[in-house]
Amino acid sequence: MADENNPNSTNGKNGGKVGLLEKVKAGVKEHIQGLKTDIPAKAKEQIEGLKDPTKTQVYTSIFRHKHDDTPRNRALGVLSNVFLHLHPAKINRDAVRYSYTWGMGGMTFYLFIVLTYTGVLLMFYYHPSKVQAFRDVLYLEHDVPFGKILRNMHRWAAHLMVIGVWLHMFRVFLTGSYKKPREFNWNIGVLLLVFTLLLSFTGYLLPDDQLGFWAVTVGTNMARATPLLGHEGPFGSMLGMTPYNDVRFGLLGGSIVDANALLRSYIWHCIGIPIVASILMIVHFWRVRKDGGISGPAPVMLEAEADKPRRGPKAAGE
Amino acid sequence: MKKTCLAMMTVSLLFAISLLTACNKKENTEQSTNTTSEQQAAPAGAATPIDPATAAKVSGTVKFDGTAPKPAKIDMSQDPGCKGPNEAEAVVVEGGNLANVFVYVKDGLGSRTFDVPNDAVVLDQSGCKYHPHVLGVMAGQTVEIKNDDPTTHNIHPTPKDNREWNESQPPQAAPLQKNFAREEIMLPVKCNQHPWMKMYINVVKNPFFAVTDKSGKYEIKGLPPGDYTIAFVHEKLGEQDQKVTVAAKDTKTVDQTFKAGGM
Amino acid sequence: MDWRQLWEICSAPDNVPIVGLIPLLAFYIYLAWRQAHANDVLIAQLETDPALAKTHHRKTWPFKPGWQKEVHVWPFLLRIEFLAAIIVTIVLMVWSITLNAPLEEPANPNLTMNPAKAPWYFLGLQEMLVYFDPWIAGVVMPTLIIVGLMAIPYIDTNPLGSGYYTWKQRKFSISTFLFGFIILWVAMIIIGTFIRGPGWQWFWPGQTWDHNRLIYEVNRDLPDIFGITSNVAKAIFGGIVVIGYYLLGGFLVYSLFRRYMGKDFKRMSLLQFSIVQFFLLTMVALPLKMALRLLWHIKYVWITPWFNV
Amino acid sequence: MPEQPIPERDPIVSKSYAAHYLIATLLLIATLFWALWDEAWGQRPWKAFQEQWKDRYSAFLNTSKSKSAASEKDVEKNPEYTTLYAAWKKASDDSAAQARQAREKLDDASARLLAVQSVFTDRRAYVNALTYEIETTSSSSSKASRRKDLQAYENEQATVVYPDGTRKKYNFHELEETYNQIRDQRTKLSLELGDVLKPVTAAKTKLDEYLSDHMVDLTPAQIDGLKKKTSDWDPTIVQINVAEANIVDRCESCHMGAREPLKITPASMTEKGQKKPDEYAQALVSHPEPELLKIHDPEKFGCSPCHQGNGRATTSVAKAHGNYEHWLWPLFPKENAQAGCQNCHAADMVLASNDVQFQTLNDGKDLFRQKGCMGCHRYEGYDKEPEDVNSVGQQIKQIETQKKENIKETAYLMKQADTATTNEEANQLNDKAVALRVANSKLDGRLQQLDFQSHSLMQDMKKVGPNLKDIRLKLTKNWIPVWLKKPTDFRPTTKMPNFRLTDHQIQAISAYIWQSGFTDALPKQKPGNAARGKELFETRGCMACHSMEHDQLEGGTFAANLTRVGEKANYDYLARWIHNARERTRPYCPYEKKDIGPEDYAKKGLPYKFDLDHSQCPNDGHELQVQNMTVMPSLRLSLEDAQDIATYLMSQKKQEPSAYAEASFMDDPALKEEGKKWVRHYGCAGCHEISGFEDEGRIGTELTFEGSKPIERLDFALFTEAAQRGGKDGEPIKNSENLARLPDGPAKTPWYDHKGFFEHKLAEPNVYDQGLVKGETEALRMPNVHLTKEQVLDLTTFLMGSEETSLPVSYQYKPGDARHDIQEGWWIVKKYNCMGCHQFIPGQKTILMGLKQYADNQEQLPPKLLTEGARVDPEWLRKFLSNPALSTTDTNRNGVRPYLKVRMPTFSFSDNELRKLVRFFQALSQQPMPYIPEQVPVLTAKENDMARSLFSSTAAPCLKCHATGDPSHDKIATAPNFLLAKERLKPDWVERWITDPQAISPGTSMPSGLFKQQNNQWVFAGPTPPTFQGYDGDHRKLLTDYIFQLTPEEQHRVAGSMGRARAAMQPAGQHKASRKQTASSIGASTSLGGGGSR
Repeated sequence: MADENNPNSTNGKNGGKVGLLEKVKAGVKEHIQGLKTDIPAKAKEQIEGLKDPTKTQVYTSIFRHKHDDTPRNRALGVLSNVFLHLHPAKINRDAVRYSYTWGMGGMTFYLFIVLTYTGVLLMFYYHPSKVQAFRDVLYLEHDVPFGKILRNMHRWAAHLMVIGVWLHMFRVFLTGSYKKPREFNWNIGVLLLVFTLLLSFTGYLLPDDQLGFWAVTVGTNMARATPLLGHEGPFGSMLGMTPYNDVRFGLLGGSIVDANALLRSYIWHCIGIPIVASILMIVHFWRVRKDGGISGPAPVMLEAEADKPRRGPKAAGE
Repeated sequence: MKKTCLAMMTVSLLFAISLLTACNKKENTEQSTNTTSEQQAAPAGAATPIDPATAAKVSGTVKFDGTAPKPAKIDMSQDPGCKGPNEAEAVVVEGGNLANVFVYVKDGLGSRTFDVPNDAVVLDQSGCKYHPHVLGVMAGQTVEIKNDDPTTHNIHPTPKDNREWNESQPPQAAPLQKNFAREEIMLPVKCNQHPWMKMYINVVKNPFFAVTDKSGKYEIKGLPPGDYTIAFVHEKLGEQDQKVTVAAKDTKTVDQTFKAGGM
Repeated sequence: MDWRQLWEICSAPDNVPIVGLIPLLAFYIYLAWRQAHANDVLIAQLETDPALAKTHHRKTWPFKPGWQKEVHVWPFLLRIEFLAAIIVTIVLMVWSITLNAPLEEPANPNLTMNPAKAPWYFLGLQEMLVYFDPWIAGVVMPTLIIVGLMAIPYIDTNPLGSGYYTWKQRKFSISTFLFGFIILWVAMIIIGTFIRGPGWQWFWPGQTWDHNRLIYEVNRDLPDIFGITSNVAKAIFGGIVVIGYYLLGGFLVYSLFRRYMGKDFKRMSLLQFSIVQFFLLTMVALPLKMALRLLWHIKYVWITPWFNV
Repeated sequence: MPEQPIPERDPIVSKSYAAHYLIATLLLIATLFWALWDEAWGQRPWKAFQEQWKDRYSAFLNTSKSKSAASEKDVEKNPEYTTLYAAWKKASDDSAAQARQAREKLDDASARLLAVQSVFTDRRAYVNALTYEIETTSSSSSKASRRKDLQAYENEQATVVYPDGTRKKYNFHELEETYNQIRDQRTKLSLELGDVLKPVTAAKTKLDEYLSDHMVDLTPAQIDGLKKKTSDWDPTIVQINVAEANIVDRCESCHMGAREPLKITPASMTEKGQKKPDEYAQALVSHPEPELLKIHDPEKFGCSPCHQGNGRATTSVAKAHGNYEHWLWPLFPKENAQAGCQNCHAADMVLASNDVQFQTLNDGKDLFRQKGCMGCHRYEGYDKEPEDVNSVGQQIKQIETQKKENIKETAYLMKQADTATTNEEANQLNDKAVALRVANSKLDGRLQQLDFQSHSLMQDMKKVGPNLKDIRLKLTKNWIPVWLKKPTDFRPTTKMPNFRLTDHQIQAISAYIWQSGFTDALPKQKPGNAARGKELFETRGCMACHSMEHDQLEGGTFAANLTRVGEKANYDYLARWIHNARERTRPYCPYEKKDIGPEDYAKKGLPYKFDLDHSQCPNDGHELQVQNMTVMPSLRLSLEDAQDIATYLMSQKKQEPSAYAEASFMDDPALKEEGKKWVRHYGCAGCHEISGFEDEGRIGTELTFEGSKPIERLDFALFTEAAQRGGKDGEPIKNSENLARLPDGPAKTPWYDHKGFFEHKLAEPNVYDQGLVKGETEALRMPNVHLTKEQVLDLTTFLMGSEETSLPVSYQYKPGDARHDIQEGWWIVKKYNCMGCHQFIPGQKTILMGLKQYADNQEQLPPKLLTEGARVDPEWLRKFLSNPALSTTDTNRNGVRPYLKVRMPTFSFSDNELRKLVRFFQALSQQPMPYIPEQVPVLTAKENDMARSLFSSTAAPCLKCHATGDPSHDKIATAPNFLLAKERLKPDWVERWITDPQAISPGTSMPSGLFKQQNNQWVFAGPTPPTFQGYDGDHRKLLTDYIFQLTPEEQHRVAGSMGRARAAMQPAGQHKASRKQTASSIGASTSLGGGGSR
């Protein structure tokens, strides 16, 4: 190794080329001189570059457009962002008014994200088994750092989400936003409502306490009475339904709310429904864009224009 | 377990220390209880200064009202080693004067504490009887128990608030050194081998006590001025209290009468 | 007035959302009503003044020519969305710090809770159990609700009122929805939460929830009132009453529609109209059945060997 | 709508949200901080406790250190300490020089080693690496070359620079050798140093041990250690985590003092200037029973298994103590803390740790039995004999079926064997048949055992109340309805509870009981002497169970107060009862469910005789109930004695029996049937034997796990709300008498918990009926047991602890060894109230101790049984317990202590109970079972002489107090006869006893101090007789051996020689009249005890 590093020294001994040594010495000197000027210049350049971070390569690789406050950039800011491109680049000027939208859809979505996040954290500590479940919740409450607030946030966000969904639906109805061409998206919304409730309901059982147990018992007892498919429902017993093969058994994985029900609840709550709901949400948002953005606030229509084409009044208005 | 062990050790340690101190004063033992109390008054001053100049004296006579019961005869024949007067000493009355009444200041000294005298009080067994029959002693003070009889005795106090013990003392054995830590009036002491042998030790926390002699007389010296409750306690006739106010250098006479019905 | 009881109910952690829901709902109804009213005034103005209608920008908010008709999402919408997200976060965190999620005793199948209540958002359905058999309250009704909600866009033929708040132009649909949402859903939940105590008995707010309360209630069936005893007769009678209700009701709806909502009626196909009729009558049937039960203690209308209504 | 003026600039575009964002962001940050604070402090109140702990405990340690220093000084003054100190000082001075030298050498060696080592390790590493290459290289040529390299390297000289500067060169092998040499040298040197220092450390250890042994508290050094620990403490969760039992207890995060070695009281933790101990001072104390923690190591048991509460929770005091709605196991309140013991110790009748009783719980257990709670309520372990009888019966049936099957099988096998094809097969089958026959014989043995068992069990079955079949023979008829009205009016301390009966119910019940009673004729009893009866009643020990109230209540509450017994009893019956309470009027056959009369015996031509030895039913041969089901024993009194006592008792009355109103309705047959209904309804048969109700079940709820019943299952009825809210209207009990039974007085705070329920229920059993409209058969039946405040507390504690434990089996107290015998024994001890007379646990007060007549006369008290198992031979004990007279003829006396007037009764223990009791006593004294008697060496004639001289010396006058069998002497004797010793006592115990009897039976008449230790021998403390000259054996042992070889003749001789010639020559008249002995000993006692008694 040493030999390779410094061929000059060994050669020098053998060949006795003094001149070469001189050369090397001079070369080293020159480079040292160079250092004195190059490094400060480079440093200056670097600092200059940092003054405008938006011009750095790292920055531009992330943000694919300039950030000058131009309409184009504003539009690009939305369009080139995977999260924001759900939105169009521009929207109806009054659509930013809170009094119209109530913001419930967005908040619900935000809560869904919060729930996903806190839910994942909760999953770290939770085992869906009869022995462990309740203890795990106690453990969360007493041992896990920030465990209590984590569980609280999950619980309350879920409740808030239910309320948010209701209010969102209420608003959509009041502004007639389900009307043509948004009929299908309304249906998606209805399904999302159902899944929100199911999400909440399946989560209710997971602490395995009296509250959840009896709530789920009461809830699933109704399934006993499903016509045709429940053993207590109309025509159920005629079709051979018993507590051990009816729809309730299928829901709970047993004839009572027990370990299997806990596991099923858990899987529906953490995997099944969230996936379905996410897909539906994607469709929902996509359809909002495709159906022409949010419905309003639209210009009012007059009775007389009721049967005329939709775009008419707007043209007249200008 | 460990705790009791430790406690026992301290007790025995204390006991050993008291033994050592008591041994020094063996000559001084022949004293009547009256004089003991007199002597104790002085060292008491050390704990709570009592000015000897203002110290007062309370004395008096205890009488017995009614016909005194005839003292029961004791059959000592079972033990040839027992000789001497064989009359029970339950109620000793001579000319209407009641002996063996323990008189002490029961209340009025407040939170004063008093030094425990180093002198031992002697309890002698001779003629299969205890001498004296009623003994006063301060809590923690050494009681020296001697056996002058040619027979074995055992000394068995049966206290309420102190620790019980029962030790045998063969003739010519070395005196026993004992003390009592807590206040207790009329603490019975007996000998299991001679069922008639019985005496009472009175353990109090102050040096102001006395036992009436055959003529029913007692004397308490060195009392600082103040209001006191003086208690007269008799083994059979019970306790009677009397309130007394003592001024500086006072000499008060406090008499007391026990009625025959008290039995 | 038992304030403590009231407080106990309202402060039960899982009831807090409902307590919050009430003012929230009131606020948003007010918000909607204010805008609807403004729009209605504007509409009335424009209808009387066709000239203005031609030039007006048709919104109640101020507008000046030259102002952008569309604004950039960034930043004008997003700033609001972010703000909303922050506020939601704050609310959620404060709530989570101050109020603990409920955790009761470990599940014990041998120890029944009294009252055993479903999660609050299903209390409306649980309340329905009082009036209907479980198969209706627990299975048919939720299905009908979902189907009904999904049918709305297809049976509402009114082209007006899309994208703005209005009352005048959509009186029927809005009042129907309000009836369904506020009366049949939210009010039931409130009853289920605040009114129903131990044994699912009716306790007025402020009444103590006495676990020992016994109430004498004889529930009769409608045929009994008419002295019908035979099972077959009961089934037939009940069937007649129920079918009769739908037939008569249907006719009534028809005449009302014709009389007051001629235009809408004209726009509807037969299928659309029958669906509207059916849902409308079913919705009205709920309070009717409740009234029968609560006021006249009538349990079933229609009794058959297989099911009871 | 008025048009709003249109603003100049577009509000949507121009509006600034900066302020909104600012506020929102600030709020968000604030919320985040709040969340952080909440996590760090808000949810961790224990941090404050730990801060307070550091402050207060440090202050406390400072004060205790000065105290400790003072007591250390005291110890240091002790001459023993000074000697030890001097020894230590001397040793350390002596060895100082040597030690210094050794240390220097050691240091030098270490330095040299280090020098060699640094070179050696480097070279060794190279050698090892080379060796590895040689080992792994495959070609032999390169192996050889490497070997050469190695060789060369090993021969290279390496320089070692020693600390003193010298340099030395070594090749590798020399280096290795040098290294090993120096290392061995260093080891040797350090051992040498150890040897030098050994005496010093030994002396130091002795010194320290002496100090810590003689200090009552901790030494200052130990306290310094604690101080350091306290001041270095960083706030952190302190937790006990036992995965095995799922225990996670963080109680000590706040209760920092719980396990401190010093006693910490709330007062000592109170800050200066504070008047009352605050929350912190209350919490920081040490555990009040450190002894308990020694048996229940907190590292294994945690806290919550005993105290309950939510051990995990640390967020608030209420949460941690489990005092919130949804926690099923809230902390036991202080006054009920002993409930926690019941969790694992439900099977123990007496709980004592280190001879300190757990009075609240023990009393609760006693009460549950004594008050007859188990008559109505099943409780695992209580009154289990009837259940056992059932199960034994079933087992018998099973075995009988088994036997039949075996016989069939045998026959079948033999038949098969006869027709078997090969001999081998036939032999096999025959073997099987034989085995089955042997099995049957074993089963017969088992059956025999089960029969014994059921005989025992029948004998063991007891009822709390008297046998009402005898009611016509026993009671004044007219008194009965008056009694039923309200038993406490007649006898305030009775066990009979107050039922809330209507007059009509009373009439019906008394009619049924009266009409269903026996009408057999009783033998007439002669009238007795009441004065003598009183004397006997007060001295024979009746009052250990029974009480009498003249000026004040005296005696035990275990059995009835007899103050007014004269008003209700029939003299003939009473005398017979006192003579032998177990004597039945008619035996009962549980098989036929019928009382057997003379007619049944006559039918079979049998004499009408039934007792424990004649207990077979004449009709069907089944076991009969031949005894009254009472725990009252036989005192082995003569009939005259019994008559005297009965006469005295009959004189105990406040009014004449004739003063009771005529109750002719009791003969009304119409009422009988209705009465039967009410007797059944109120469960009278739970406590009484009543005709027609022999197999009646219990009417109450089972209470074994009452404490873990969910609160919702406890019916507070109309008071649910009141109980949950507390406050001034929260107390439902209005009756002042019942109100006084509540341990904490009228409820002020909410009482919706188990404690509140039990207390109210016990104070006023029908409290939860209050306000309810109920029919007479629907109302709560539980009668008022008229408990005191303390008793309610005891029973509440007992019930609160009656929980289904969630602990693993290994945690529960289910001993399989001698401790199990102790458990079983206590049940019997309690069943028969042995503790009324005998002391079992130091400090335990017996009833008799509390009686006036024994205050001055303690040697007349029954013996203390503190070490009974170590004292007596178990075989002898069994004999004694079954017959305390130790004689079949002379029974009207005590077998061991005839000098005691109080009588050890004959309890007619069953074999079962005898076995348990004997085992109990042995186990209680840690004696092995079975007992193999120690062999006592036979004394030589010389030893015998010496022992005799000691035995009879005036210094040790043994026979002065010990009975000799000479009646004139025995009347003044106060100790048992030595002749009993051989069979009765264990020699090793006797040795301990004569050394220090006070340590074995505190307060005994036998004095201590007879022997002293000398040269590792125990020698007599008094003057030794001259025969002892030159004897260097153990006097104590000698005397013991002598006692165990004592013959009656020897004893007689010795007694005679002790100047008791006069006594020995007493007229023989007294001798033979042993029956008169009672009288004479009573006479003696009056003259003797003259000083003391009465």
